Amino acid sequence: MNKVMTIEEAVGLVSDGEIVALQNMATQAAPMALVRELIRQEKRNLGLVCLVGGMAVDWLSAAGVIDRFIGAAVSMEQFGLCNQYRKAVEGGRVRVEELSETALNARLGAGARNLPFLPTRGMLGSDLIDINDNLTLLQDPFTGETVVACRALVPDVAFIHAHRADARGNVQIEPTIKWPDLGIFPKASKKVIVTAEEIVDTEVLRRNPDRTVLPGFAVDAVVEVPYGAHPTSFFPNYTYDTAFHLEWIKVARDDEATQAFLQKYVYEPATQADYLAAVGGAERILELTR
Amino acid sequence: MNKVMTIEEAVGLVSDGEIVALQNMATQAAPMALVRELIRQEKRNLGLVCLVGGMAVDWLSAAGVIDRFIGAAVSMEQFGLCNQYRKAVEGGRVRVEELSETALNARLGAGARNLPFLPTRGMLGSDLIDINDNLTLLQDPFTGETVVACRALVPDVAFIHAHRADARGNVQIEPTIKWPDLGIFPKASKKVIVTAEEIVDTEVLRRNPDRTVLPGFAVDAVVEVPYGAHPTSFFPNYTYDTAFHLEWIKVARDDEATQAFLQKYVYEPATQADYLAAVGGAERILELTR
Amino acid sequence: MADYGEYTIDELMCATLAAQFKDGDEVCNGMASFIPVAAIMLALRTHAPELVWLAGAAGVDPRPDRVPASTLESPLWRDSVMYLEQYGDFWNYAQSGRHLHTFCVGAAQLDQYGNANNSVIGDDYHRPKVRLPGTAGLADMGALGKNLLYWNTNHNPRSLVEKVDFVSCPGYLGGGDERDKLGLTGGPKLVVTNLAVLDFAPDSKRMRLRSVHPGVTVEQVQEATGFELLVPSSVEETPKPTAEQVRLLRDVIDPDGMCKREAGVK
Amino acid sequence: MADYGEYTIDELMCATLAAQFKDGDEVCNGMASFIPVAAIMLALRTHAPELVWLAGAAGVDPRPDRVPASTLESPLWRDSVMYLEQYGDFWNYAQSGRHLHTFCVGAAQLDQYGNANNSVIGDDYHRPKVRLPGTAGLADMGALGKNLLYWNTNHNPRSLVEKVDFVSCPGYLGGGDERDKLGLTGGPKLVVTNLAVLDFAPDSKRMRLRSVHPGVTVEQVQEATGFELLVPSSVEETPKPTAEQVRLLRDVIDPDGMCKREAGVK
Repeated sequence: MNKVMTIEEAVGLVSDGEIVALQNMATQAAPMALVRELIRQEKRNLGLVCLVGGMAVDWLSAAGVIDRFIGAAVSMEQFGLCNQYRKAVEGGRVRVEELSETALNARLGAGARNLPFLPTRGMLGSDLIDINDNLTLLQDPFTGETVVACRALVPDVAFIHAHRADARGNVQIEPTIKWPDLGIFPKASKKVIVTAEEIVDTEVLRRNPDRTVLPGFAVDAVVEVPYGAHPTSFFPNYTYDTAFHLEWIKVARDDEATQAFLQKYVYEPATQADYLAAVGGAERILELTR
Repeated sequence: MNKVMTIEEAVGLVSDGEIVALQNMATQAAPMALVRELIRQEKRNLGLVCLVGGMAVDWLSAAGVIDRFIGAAVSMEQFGLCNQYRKAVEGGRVRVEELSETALNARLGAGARNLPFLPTRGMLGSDLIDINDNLTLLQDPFTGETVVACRALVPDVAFIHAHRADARGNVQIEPTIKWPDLGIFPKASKKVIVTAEEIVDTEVLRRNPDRTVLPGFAVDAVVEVPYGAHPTSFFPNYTYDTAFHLEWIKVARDDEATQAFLQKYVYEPATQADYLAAVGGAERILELTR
Repeated sequence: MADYGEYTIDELMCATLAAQFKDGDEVCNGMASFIPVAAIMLALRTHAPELVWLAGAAGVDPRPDRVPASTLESPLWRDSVMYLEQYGDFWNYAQSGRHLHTFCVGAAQLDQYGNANNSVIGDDYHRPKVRLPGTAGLADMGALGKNLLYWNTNHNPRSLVEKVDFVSCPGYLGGGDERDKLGLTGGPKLVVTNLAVLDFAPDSKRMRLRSVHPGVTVEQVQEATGFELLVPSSVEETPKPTAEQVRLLRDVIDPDGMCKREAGVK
Repeated sequence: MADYGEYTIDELMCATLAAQFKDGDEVCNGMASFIPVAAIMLALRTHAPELVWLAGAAGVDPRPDRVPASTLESPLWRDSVMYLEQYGDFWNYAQSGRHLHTFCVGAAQLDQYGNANNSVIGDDYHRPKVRLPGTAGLADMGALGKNLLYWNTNHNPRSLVEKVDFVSCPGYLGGGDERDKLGLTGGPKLVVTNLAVLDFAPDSKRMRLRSVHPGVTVEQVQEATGFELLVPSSVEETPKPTAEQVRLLRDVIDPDGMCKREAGVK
């Protein structure tokens, strides 16, 4: 089954109100082309699941796409906090379900394995349990010890960016550091949408089956998007765009400047080529791939 | 820290009565040199954990090393049942805790993560739950659904065979099919003993960090044992020894023949070289590596 | 020229199982499962080219050149597009509820309500008359909403019994809605033996004759079964494998005759 | 020739943290953790060559040529001997109870009983005055029996508070045996700031001054703290970094001055 789609078609699989599990870290490996398309299609009331969210969370907050965040942290690391996200939370427009990393893993692990809950010993003693209906204390039936039961979370769709995929949805990554979300986000989600730096023939994947991280049967859409993680890093192909992050950090303090930024980089560029031209074209790309 | 030991020293870390988690499948990837050393050192009352056990279970039963088996199945696949194990169970000398694969994974997953239990939906409706004190029905605190709580299992030691390791205990496997036990046995166990086809300099491992499956800090002993999985297969290096399996199947029907077999292949060969000579030397090895 | 109009029982069983796989289904095989493996390879070459095969629960979409000497060893997963790890990959997908809905399974004993036993023969679990291999993944598959296709190359009153000595894998338990009451979905759908194809009656969940293989009578099937079968007023004949299916099985898929050996065809 | 007898506050903090790592310990760093990363790199080059470093919880035993611009991006895990996956590898090892006993952590607010807040400033969690980054792995580390080493480059009454607005990570809760009663082991052991080193009194679990940095008085520390510190009768001076430590930090480990930037050293 051919799962290759345009990015418009792939993001068209997402409905308002759904929960999107987004691969990303502070400045790493975010499927930013899919994030921009969510904004362009004016999705509303989405929930967003991240282990650690970066610029994507800021953009989706600024554009009014998300109304809830489920995850462990939001930050752009050395570039600072995500101010549009902060403002949205402080203004009550985005509600936060803050989970420790083991608790998020437990909620998603239960979702992946069709279990109603999984336990963790994390978070005991914190204030995070009482305020969260998806967590409850439970006595171990064998020893009576207390654990935190974490209710299964099944996101409607996972967004993944990868190095290569074939048309059937088999997905490979290069032998580099493992993106933290890849181990559980796609397994827990009902649908999986993948952007890949390149779409290749299945024969290419068969040469290195150990590098395949998602089987085609568990993937619903594949879109070829070179530099699809820009401005986040995607090693070994390219690093994060420092100048672009600094530009965003600056404009994100001001709502008007923020909307102008989104206009320039998200709404106006009709294609990935247009977007790459807007962020500096070949010259910028060469800098990031050095 | 240098973790390289002789096989005598490594198996000396195991005490009578302990639980050994043994990597193996019907005819795959068993650390057979460690198994032979357990027999040579006349260990007693060991518990054995396998997902699917093969010839090793038969030998350890015949030699009186184990008195309990925890796992999902025992078979030598196309070569037939493990008759010495069968006889030991039928005679009450080996007690079986039979678990479905998800239940074994849950018990070991809980052990690995220091959780008192993990749930599964597997096994519901079977007779396996009532007869097992390590399993109990539990109501999900959110929905009231019934799951099977599986008590944490922490084996005392895991036995692993791998393609290469360094002296610090970092362990690599070649990009081949993933041995089913590698994902959880060593993580759940208190100690990890690894035999490797070769011990290499750490620099060799750094060239392909994606092939490293166990970090040195989680490994206690490393022993270099070429062909250490014979007569089971260890791809891509060598296949299973069909003639040797057929020989065992034949002798295992008879207790006297069994003891003579163990004498010849286990007790007498003092070194791995002696063992390889006993099973047919270079000629046999070349056949298996074709 | 070979006559592909003649067929052997393993070929009929392969063709019957293959017909159960729909294009796009995800299927996997366990160890010592030559007939299911050949059935998968046959379906891939005929009506289900997009069948997703998780060979030995480990290699995705492999291309072995033939049925190998083991269905859980290396030649099986040649040219795989991915290697699945059992703990983190295979059992996640198998448990998800979204994947792997159909399993071909074997059992030492299967009873009139489709309960299966691969654990022990005898009354005392801890001192059995015969220790069988063990439940492996069967106790999971029977509880996780899967459709189970049982296959049995030796249809006789010891393998098809009124009541299993031990339930390694729940079928319909005592029949009727007993399985439903436990909240279990899926369950045994079909039993393909060397004599007949059987299924389960919708209400009572008792095993029911669906078709007899060419040359086999209803009486012969009943005689070889350890309990009274439900027999509909008209019992069809199991379709023979086509000449093309026989050619593929004999010349391409299983030239070494692993399935014949498994089925006891000399 | 450079004078390595002079040192900056980041260098003192690095040396102080480095001294907490014993040879053979397993340690990891999180994001934006330049001082802990430099401390690990310093320990590896001095007293703890067998320290096991899980860089960014992802790369095992890496050899970055210097402290990079990010402590959670690629140059950090150069030459790693293994790549850890967070779900299946890192958190398994971190939860096991057998590994990773010590963590360097930062917090927006830390209170007199070592409770930490990285979640919200303000009374209403869902309409906070300030939304902080979030607990990340901190709520786990605080509950999983780890020894926590807090570091703080800006010791002031807003970061060291009497009571945190929200407990993102349990310290000793209300003090005394409150933590023990929950069955929690480990907990905050040390707080290394730009002014002093602090620990927790054995019985009350209140934060206690352990040493003041050279040139800092006890009064200055108390004034910069949002609650009353326990002050022993004699307070030692924090050892200065040695000339060799300063040389290593300045010329080898952090030539780009990432730690200085983090500590606000111009």
